[in-house]
Amino acid sequence: MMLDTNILLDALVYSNMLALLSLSLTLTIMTLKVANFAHGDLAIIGVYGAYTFLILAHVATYLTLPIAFLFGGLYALLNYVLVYSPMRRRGANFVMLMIASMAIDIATRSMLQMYADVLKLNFKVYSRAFIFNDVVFNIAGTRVRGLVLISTLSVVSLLAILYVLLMKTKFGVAMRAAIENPALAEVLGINVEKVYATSWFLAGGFAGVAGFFLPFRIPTSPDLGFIILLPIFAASILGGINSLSGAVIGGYIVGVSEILGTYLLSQPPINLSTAYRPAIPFAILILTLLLLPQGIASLWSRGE
Amino acid sequence: MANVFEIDELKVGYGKLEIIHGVTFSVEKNELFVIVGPNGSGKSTLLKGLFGLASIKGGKILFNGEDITKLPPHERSKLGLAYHPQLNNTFENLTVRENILLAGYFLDRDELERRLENVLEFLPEIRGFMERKVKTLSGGERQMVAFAMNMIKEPNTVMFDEPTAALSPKMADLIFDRIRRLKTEYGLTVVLVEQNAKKALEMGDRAMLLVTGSIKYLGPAQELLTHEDLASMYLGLRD
Amino acid sequence: MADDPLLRTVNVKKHFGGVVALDGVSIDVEPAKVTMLIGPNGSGKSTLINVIGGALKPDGGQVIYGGDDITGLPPHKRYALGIVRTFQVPKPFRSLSVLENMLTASRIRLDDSAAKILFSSKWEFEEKRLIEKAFEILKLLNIDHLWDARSDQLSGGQMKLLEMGRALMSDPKLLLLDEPVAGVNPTLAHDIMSHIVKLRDEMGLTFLIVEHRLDITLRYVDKVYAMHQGRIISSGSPSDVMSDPHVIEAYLGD
Amino acid sequence: MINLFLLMVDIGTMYGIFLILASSMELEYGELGIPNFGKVMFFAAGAFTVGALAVRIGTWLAGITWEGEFKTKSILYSTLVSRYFASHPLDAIAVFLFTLFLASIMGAVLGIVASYPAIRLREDYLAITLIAAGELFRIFGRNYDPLIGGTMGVGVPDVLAWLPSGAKEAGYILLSLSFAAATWLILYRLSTSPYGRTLRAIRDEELAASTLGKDIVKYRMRVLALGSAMAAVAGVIYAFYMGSVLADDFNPLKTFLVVLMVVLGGSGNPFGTLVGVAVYILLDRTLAILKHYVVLPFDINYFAMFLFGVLLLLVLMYKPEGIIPERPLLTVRAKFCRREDGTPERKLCD
Repeated sequence: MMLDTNILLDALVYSNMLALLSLSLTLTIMTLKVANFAHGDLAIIGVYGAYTFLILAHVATYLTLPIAFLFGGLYALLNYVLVYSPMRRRGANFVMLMIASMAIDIATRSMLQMYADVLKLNFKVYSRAFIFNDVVFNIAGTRVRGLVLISTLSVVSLLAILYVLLMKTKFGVAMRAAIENPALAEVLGINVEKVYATSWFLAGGFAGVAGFFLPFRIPTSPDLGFIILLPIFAASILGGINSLSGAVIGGYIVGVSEILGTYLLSQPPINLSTAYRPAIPFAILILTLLLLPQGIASLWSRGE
Repeated sequence: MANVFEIDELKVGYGKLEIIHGVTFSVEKNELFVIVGPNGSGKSTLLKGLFGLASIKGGKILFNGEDITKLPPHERSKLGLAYHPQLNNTFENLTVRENILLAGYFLDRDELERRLENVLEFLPEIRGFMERKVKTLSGGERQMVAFAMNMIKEPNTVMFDEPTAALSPKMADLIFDRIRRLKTEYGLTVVLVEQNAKKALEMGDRAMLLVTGSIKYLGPAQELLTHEDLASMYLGLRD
Repeated sequence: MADDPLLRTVNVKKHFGGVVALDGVSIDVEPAKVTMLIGPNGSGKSTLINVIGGALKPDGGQVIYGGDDITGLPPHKRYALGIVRTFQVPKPFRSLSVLENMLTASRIRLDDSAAKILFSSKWEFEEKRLIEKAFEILKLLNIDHLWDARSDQLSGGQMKLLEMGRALMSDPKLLLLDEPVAGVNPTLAHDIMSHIVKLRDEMGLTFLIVEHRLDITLRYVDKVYAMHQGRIISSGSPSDVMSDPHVIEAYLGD
Repeated sequence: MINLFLLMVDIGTMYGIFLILASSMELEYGELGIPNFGKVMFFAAGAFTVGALAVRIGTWLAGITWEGEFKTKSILYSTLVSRYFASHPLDAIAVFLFTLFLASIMGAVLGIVASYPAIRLREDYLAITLIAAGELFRIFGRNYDPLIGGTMGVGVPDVLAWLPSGAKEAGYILLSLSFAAATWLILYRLSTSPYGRTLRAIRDEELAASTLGKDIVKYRMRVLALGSAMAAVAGVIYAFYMGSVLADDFNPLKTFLVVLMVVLGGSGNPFGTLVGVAVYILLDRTLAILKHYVVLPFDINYFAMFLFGVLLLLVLMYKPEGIIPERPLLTVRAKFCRREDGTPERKLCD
């Protein structure tokens, strides 16, 4: 059973994406207090945004990364402003919000499917199962795949930006305050709605960036957003569902286990079909729920 | 002397529950107005009503001559009215500095720094734990943080809801001392709801005794303090 | 004091974060007596009721009921032993009518299995009997005219009465009442307290009551525990406790 | 004319199948407040049971020896078995009843097993667990060929082959609607009984219900078991009606549609479920007919799904109580709360 470097690097790339996705899911859960079952779709919205731009502008692929951020962010913002926020103001309970997210998932995926049809019709391009071609960077004599480099850089810089925003800026303090105690924040004159909407924009943007990396690894289609939902949730729940740092760590644990586990199980003597891959995040999810329902974040925050 | 508060037949409650059944009173400028009463008499609800956090079922609130009955809390805050809640008055996961910063959210940096200096002069104890998260602080320290959060807004009127509840006597004395100085040194108007009736009445100008949502006494604080039936009235033993 | 206490708490401790809510509380609740817990806000009374009712797990100490340690039992198992509680903020089943709220509490379990409902009509006869019983209790509490109203349309005071009715409907042995007469008008409040005394005398029910309306309740109770800052500071007959300087101090401040 | 007849058959049968599914969802979500986001898994459990067993048992009963792979030959053998059933109605009925029995047990067990890890936790944990379990179940069906023929699907013999054509189609409507009626009556009976009252009590105030002696975990488990068994029954009828089982047919979209029907019709009211299913089927068929007359730059099926997604959002936002809102329930008092002339009276009668 040999692990070659490519598999390890693929695990890194996949985990980078998952970390961004579970982090952003956690951010939305912290504001809405309920799980968003349309979160995976934000990634796909991002990647279709970038892909469209690529078709129109013919620029270097990596230059469309900000487009993915923007599309994911704006769509998440729309979700929050048009659906979740008004529903909550009307007194919807959290099960209803959860059902709403399921409806958004269906509407989003079918919208993407329609869009894929339009794209194909008008530009004669692959609009489903499309891939992005990677470039190879040469850094000090070492050849590094762009995906490995850029996805890692994106995670590091986005985490740094989020950290600085939350910890070092006035707005970030207001954000943490509004998440912890919205009533008190309101009394202090903080516009809690604006703060939450911003969180959703950021979360959607992060998901969009994660989505941007998808077509480098696997053919990407509108329904992929639903398929990646399970590992995202497994990572977020493993992280403690209300902990940003837990979500990032959960993302790496689930990502690495999923890639390496699938690889190892597909080798002799087990020879299991790689189609069973979702079983790994599922097993992590079940074990977390049974053994540590508060997630790994409870391990280090308990002492405080 | 001008009145800060003119309350007319105010009814306050939550949802279907009416807890304050029509009270009429006024609070004078630069006065320390004490509200006492047995548990469950509606003192906290009355304060919340005055700040816009409980629903007004009837009546009118004039604040410095302006009708604020329907104003949301942060608008009242802009008029110089501050409210010190009994519970959940700080953000536990934020540091003390961040808590105070939030209270002065709309101030520019220089103004905030200037005011922070003033506040720290008034509450020097806080200097020792500015960078700690509130959840690591004791009850008394938390009350001081909440106190500071109100002072950063440089209000003209402060309403305290049982600021000394569950504090050690020494800590309670400290808080009482600062409340007194708000009035004497800074010329603020203070409305104080207290369960520690003796202490509060000793330093108060006028007092109100609230029993099950209605006023049972309104007048000089000292008089209520020396009222022979205070104990029984306060415990709610008299109807 | 001849009887063993029906319920006792032994050195119960509970803290929330850094705040100590119960600091080693031991009380005895005698059978067929009305015991009352008093104390200023935040003294830990409701926390103690929550620990005894099973809604909160204590950090230390034990809850003993009829000689057995019930500290770890979930609420529905305490119900099976005869312990039923009401809530400070009423929790009616809001989409159900007043009558159905009452029926839900019954100890005769018609809701035990789906099969029993589907394959037999026997429950309908039982249900009629329960309805009659429910009406008796509703009459007692003066809310029988509201039997068909959705429970979330009641006033706050009426919700309190409904909670009380639900508790009585369950034929409890020990009733934990969290502020049973708060928000109830004085005449009715006195009626309720008289009924409590009557239930104590005629049915031998045991009550543990938390209440602020001392003006109304004190004269009806057998024993009082006064709490302050998570500790019991005084106990005994109502008049003893109310004249205890510690208690007056705790209420008025030092 | 034949066309219209087949359309009616299809509408009638699908109404029955969806009514069973929606009734189970109404029991779980409308009454108890837990939306079963894995509904399709239990529907699939029924269909997979039929797919895996019907043709095998059929060949055994008919004394046909199987040659070749299950995956490639199931369609052929199901045709042969259908031919055998045409002359052996009792065998056909036995196969139907046996798979039905087994499937409902499968559904109930699966309902308990799949929900066990999250049954004590908040509803969103349960939802993701059930969604994920459903997806894995589908993936298993698609990849493990001996079960239901993998990506090829499996043929299902026609258990009504012994009826003349015409009567056979009517037979499927009858079968579907009678099971639907039975399921709905179970739902209605439970809903308007102390059992349903307790479910609503748990939904409204969990802690208070627990204080009044209700074992919440037990009720959740039992209702999920019952609801899942109902869904499995729907799966059995669906499989026999379709004549084949294909794993990818059992995707989460089905769950969504069932949620849509319940919320649209009015959750908490069994009559709402009746209406919700009808409205969905009518909308769906109208869109299917429109397909032939409208030209769009995209597949109209996606457009239909998009509309259904938006419709559910609009209902949740602007009419969350649905078409027929929940009413305070009537248990036994409905029976003795009538005046002499039979009109209901708003007071309790003796």
